[in-house]
Amino acid sequence: MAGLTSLPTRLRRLKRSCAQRAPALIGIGLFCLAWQLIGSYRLAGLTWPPLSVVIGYLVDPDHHRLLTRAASTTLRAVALGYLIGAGIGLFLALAVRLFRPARAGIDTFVALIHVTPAIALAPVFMILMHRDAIPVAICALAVTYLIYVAATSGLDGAKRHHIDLFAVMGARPWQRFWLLERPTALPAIASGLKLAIPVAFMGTIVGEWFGAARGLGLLMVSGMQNFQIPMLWAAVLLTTLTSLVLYALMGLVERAVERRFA
Amino acid sequence: MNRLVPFLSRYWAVLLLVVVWHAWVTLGDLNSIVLPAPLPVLADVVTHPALYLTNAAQTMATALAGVAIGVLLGAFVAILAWASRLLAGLLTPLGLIFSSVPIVALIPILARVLGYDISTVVAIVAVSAFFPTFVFTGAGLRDLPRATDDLFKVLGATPWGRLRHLVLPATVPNVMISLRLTVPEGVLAAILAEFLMGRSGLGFMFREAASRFAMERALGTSLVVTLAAVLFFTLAHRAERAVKARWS
Amino acid sequence: QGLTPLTTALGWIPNAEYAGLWVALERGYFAQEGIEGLYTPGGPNAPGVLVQLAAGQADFAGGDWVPLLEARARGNDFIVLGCNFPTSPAAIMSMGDAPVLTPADLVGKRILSQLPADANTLNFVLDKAGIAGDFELVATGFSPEPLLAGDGDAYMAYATNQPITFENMGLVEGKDFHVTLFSDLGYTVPGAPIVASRAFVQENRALVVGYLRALLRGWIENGKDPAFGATLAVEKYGADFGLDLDQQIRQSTLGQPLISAKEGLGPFWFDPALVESVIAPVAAASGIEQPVLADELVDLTPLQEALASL
Amino acid sequence: MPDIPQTECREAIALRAAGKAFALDDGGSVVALDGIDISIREGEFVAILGPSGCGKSTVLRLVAGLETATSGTVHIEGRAPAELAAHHRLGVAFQDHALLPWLSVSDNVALPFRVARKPVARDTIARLIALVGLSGFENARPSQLSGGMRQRASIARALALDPDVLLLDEPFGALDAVTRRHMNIELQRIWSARTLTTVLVTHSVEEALFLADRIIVMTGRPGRVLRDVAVPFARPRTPEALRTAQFHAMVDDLTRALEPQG
Amino acid sequence: MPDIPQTECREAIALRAAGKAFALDDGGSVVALDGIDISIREGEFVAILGPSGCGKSTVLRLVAGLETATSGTVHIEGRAPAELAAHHRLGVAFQDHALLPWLSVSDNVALPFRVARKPVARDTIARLIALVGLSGFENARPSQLSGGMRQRASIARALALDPDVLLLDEPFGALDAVTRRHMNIELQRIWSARTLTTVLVTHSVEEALFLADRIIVMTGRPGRVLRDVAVPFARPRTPEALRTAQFHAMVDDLTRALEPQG
Ligand SMILES: Nc1ncnc2c1ncn2[C@@H]1O[C@H](COP(=O)(O)OP(=O)(O)OP(=O)(O)O)[C@@H](O)[C@H]1O
Ligand SMILES: Nc1ncnc2c1ncn2[C@@H]1O[C@H](COP(=O)(O)OP(=O)(O)OP(=O)(O)O)[C@@H](O)[C@H]1O
Ligand SMILES: Cc1ncc(C[n+]2csc(CCO)c2C)c(N)n1
Ligand SMILES: [Mg+2]
Ligand SMILES: [Mg+2]
Repeated sequence: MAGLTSLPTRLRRLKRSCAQRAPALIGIGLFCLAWQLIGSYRLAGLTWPPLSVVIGYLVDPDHHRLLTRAASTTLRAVALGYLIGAGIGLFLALAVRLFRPARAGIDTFVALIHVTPAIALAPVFMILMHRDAIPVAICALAVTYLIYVAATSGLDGAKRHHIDLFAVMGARPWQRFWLLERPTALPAIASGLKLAIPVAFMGTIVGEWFGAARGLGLLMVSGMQNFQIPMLWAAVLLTTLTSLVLYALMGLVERAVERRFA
Repeated sequence: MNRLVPFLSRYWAVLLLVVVWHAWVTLGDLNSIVLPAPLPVLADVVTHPALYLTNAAQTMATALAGVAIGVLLGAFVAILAWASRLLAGLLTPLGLIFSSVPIVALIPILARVLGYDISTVVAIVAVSAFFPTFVFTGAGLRDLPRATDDLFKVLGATPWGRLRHLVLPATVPNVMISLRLTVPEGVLAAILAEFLMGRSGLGFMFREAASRFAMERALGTSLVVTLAAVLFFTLAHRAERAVKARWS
Repeated sequence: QGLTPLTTALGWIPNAEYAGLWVALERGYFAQEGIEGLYTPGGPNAPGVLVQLAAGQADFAGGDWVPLLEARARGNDFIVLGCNFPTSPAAIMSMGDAPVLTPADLVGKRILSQLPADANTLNFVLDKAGIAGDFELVATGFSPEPLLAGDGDAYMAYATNQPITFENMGLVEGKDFHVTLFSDLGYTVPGAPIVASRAFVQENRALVVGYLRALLRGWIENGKDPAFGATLAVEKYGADFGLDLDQQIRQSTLGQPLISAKEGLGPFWFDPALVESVIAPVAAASGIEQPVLADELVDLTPLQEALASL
Repeated sequence: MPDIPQTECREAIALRAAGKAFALDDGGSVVALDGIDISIREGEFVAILGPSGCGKSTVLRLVAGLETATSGTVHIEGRAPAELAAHHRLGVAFQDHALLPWLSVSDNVALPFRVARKPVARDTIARLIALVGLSGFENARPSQLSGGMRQRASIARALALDPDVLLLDEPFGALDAVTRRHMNIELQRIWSARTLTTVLVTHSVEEALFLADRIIVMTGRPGRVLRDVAVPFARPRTPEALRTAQFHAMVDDLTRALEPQG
Repeated sequence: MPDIPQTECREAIALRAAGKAFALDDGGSVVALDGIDISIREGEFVAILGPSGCGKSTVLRLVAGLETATSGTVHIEGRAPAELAAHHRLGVAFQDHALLPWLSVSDNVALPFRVARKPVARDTIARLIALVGLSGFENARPSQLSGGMRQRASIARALALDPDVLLLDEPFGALDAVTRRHMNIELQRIWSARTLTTVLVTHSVEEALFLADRIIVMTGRPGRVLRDVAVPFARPRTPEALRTAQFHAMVDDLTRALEPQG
């Protein structure tokens, strides 16, 4: 019986998931159309090219080597920075949860590090690390902050009656953390991890402007300074697309976590 | 004494950072155009209070206006996206694209539409605050307590009534998280925009000072920016906690 | 094998603005001097080249005058060994129907500028011409579009950069738009000074002369075919910047004549007297209190040695 | 009520062969209700008794339009239950109170007015709050109330708009006997004043007999209708009616009906 | 138990002149308890009766160490209540079930083992789940249970670690009479097998008389101890004991004690 129902069920699921994706596809389609029209009619000035021109730049085989080199460099920095940042953010959130007196100090510190303008820290970065590590560092800083805020907010979200339960069970702080606050916080952390995707890209791109050897961010700078608008937006589009795909993947994770823990 | 303990508990990490900074500059014999020591930076700030204050006030006002617009817009769009799958499909990629486009690339476009003035700076701050709010409010909307959702069904609430009396209040805690997240971000975006295209404000002041190696001044503006952002962060955090107490 | 590494901190992205450097590297001119030629690319947000010099991360920097004086005021004994563009590429672009060709044309104009310090330059031009008048500075970005759109009347540009953008749009210089070098407006400050620390120059004089000689040879070689340096920038040294060959050739071509002043000993050479006559007033306007003295700031002897040995 | 011929009364609520199965995470399903036939006349007061987990709340949720039957039909006045809700003619007190944590007691009770976009009748609200014994707690928030006080607030809310159909899911479970008796008497008073079709889920056989016109006894999982008993006591019923021999006999009879079938 | 001389028994729980006031948002405060003196011997079963909102749950929360008294003292075995919890010797079933929504029934019941870092006794858990009649629902999540089933799961959890002090806040409120009786009998069995100090908050006078050694009746706000009545029935008590004249007399007496004083 189970074997008989599973195929139609699976088909129905497939259909449903297509139906769920449809609006997003329509949305992206409309957005592309708008981009094209605004570009063609120069509604937003000369620095907004029609989409077709940007795509033309992207698909031109002459540019493939340039684009893949840049994209893979940037992607590697994003991945590294994201992992480091998420790791540190989660670690700090965990640390202040288990050692509460540190909370206020770390809160202030994390906010402070995050808001100190990167431009002001540029010389410090330059002395402390190799130029090619700066994008990773700035990406990690931005991700750390986001994940820290999301995780601490999530960890604060346990319901009072559950906190009471753990109190009467004689739970130690780390048990309360692991068995109650961690599951409670997972949806917020998942949201944070999702939101951290575009943030990680932004951090990396900005970091690349501090003198990295290659990357999509450099193409943007170069495109701006030489008024190579199609190249500028090709780099932006490539960044956005990658970020969109990863964001959608994290969105799936987020949904799964929400279903499981909410 | 009993003032000192809370102060230390909040600022120990920051003080540690300053000490490390000072030690690094003095022991490492760093050139002052690379990194000045903390004391001269502080001295520049306290000896030019008016200069810093007027610029800080402008930047903070810009940041607050931008964040307010961005958070409201983010929450509004999150609600639209929650209300309709089609809108969600339309708006999510749009928001994501906006948040993934580097501000520097957006400036000429925004400036073309809004003009090379403060409104573009405000718009840039709003763009930076928009997306985190959109994401966190959206998460809150998907997480409405089931029981209250049922309640509104049996009360025969119209979508608007449900929105007004259940959804909007229920998302307040998450909007508060977004606020904590975006308020410092907003200050940063404001100074970046001022740095790139302003004629006043802390961002401009930084650029002007850094371009002539007035590093005490440049780091002084950074310090003030940081203080402003930390102040906003702390206020937002307080508000978040107050709301949480009220909401549970 | 036994080459001494010497790093040049570039103030800008590695494009045809450094055509001569690429030629020198490519042709092995540095190696012939016993130098391993290294460079760090710059950009609008990259740490200032003088900071790198101060932090010991570079040996030469493509600096700028006012920041150089600031750095000196802060205890860095940096000196100028020559100028990459003795005729500065700094220029003012204007549209055909409202040309800015003389200092008097500046009066009452809305001038689009990327840098706050540009005000000092413009004031100097007006002062020098003895014109009492005012202009309005309008903040702008990398794009010369606001000029086209009429958001301003003139745009502070690099003669080797934004004019090409206009040309590529089909506009014709001298008709649709005008490019006036600041040196033609009386602001004859040589551009892109080559900066190094005095101690370094004293201790490594032979290497410094060798470095300048290699660089000079690169630029002279590029003068024979500006497309060569441009091609090197596009295909090799700036390969990760997606540069456009035609545009880079044009940039190289426009930049090449600027490496020499109108009257001088050769490329990179400038008249040290300009330091006191032109740079000092602008520096004073920028708030620099120290006296600006040519013989403290400038040491052209290594350059003269290099030029003599060419 | 029993002396009015049944045919004259219109049918208010009708469940015909209604069944409900819940899908479980592991792909299996639980049959909560199976072939339920219940017909409730306009103005009738029906109590539902049955063992814990037998599907009483599910019946109420079907009638409230919160679940759809997996088989059979559910109608109110011949239409879908949701229509009644849309006209704000439904009052429900949930088993778990479902008060909005951010609203005060009086704002929670006023909520139905706001949702129905009717002017908030301050005096009605004050009267209802007094009715459930919460005077003095108008401005308290749910987290500041005791369990029974929350339940009472939710009863007041269910009555706020003077509904035509009232669904009460164990509304007195957390109340002491005295408060409960007081509320029973009050409810009877309200009910005698107007035509109000009521379905009450309760665990108290006495309460069912005291309040209802008819008692439906359900069996354990899957929930089925086991007995459908008319309550013969004349109205108004006084607490003294609870002491008659007939009353005690019926209590014993129904209690026995609730024993698990061997 | 009543035949053991009182002096031989150690005092387990002691509230001395305990008072509790809650601060309200508007700056005012509610006095929930006022001068409560309760002394409970080791192994004693005490039931608390009182009108809704009189402070019964607050008494339990004081004993569980979840609130601190604003005046007077609360001790368990002469020490602070939190110490007992820290040794995992406390079992509490809350008025609202406080199950973790992301855990299955069996994982919720197993939670105290995990918190106490004891090996999870699978057979104990299965036995407790069977005891509360939830066999077959081991893998269901709380949202898939009926109200009464949730309450039963939380009773099973309170018993999981075989605690020395058991606090039950209206644990049977959502249960039908039959299930309730079954649970009462089971609880008596557990209780007779070992020394277990129990405090039960209930609304049922019958239940209190059936289970307890002593019944404390509280007055309405502010909560005070009105009566402290020893229950004279010998153990084990059978359901037949509920039909004696003495039992009925005591029910009537206590019910009258609960009526609001004029
Ligand atoms: N959302 C759900 N998913 C899966 N099973 C469910 C769900 N809701 C209810 N059930 C199951 O349906 C059955 C009936 O539940 P219901 O809540 O109607 O019982 P009830 O009679 O109200 O019980 P109680 O008196 O304990 O409140 C139970 O076995 C329960 O496990
Ligand atoms: N957190 C709180 N803040 C303010 N007031 C509170 C709080 N908790 C309880 N109270 C008040 O204390 C009083 C006693 O509450 P408690 O929960 O102990 O009553 P109870 O006897 O358990 O009632 P019930 O039988 O209805 O559960 C109530 O008046 C309630 O409003
Ligand atoms: C070495 C060097 N520095 C800056 C620029 C960038 N730039 C291009 S135009 C312009 C405005 C001049 O007023 C500036 C700063 C460059 N191309 N080369
Ligand atoms: Mg139920
Ligand atoms: Mg209670």
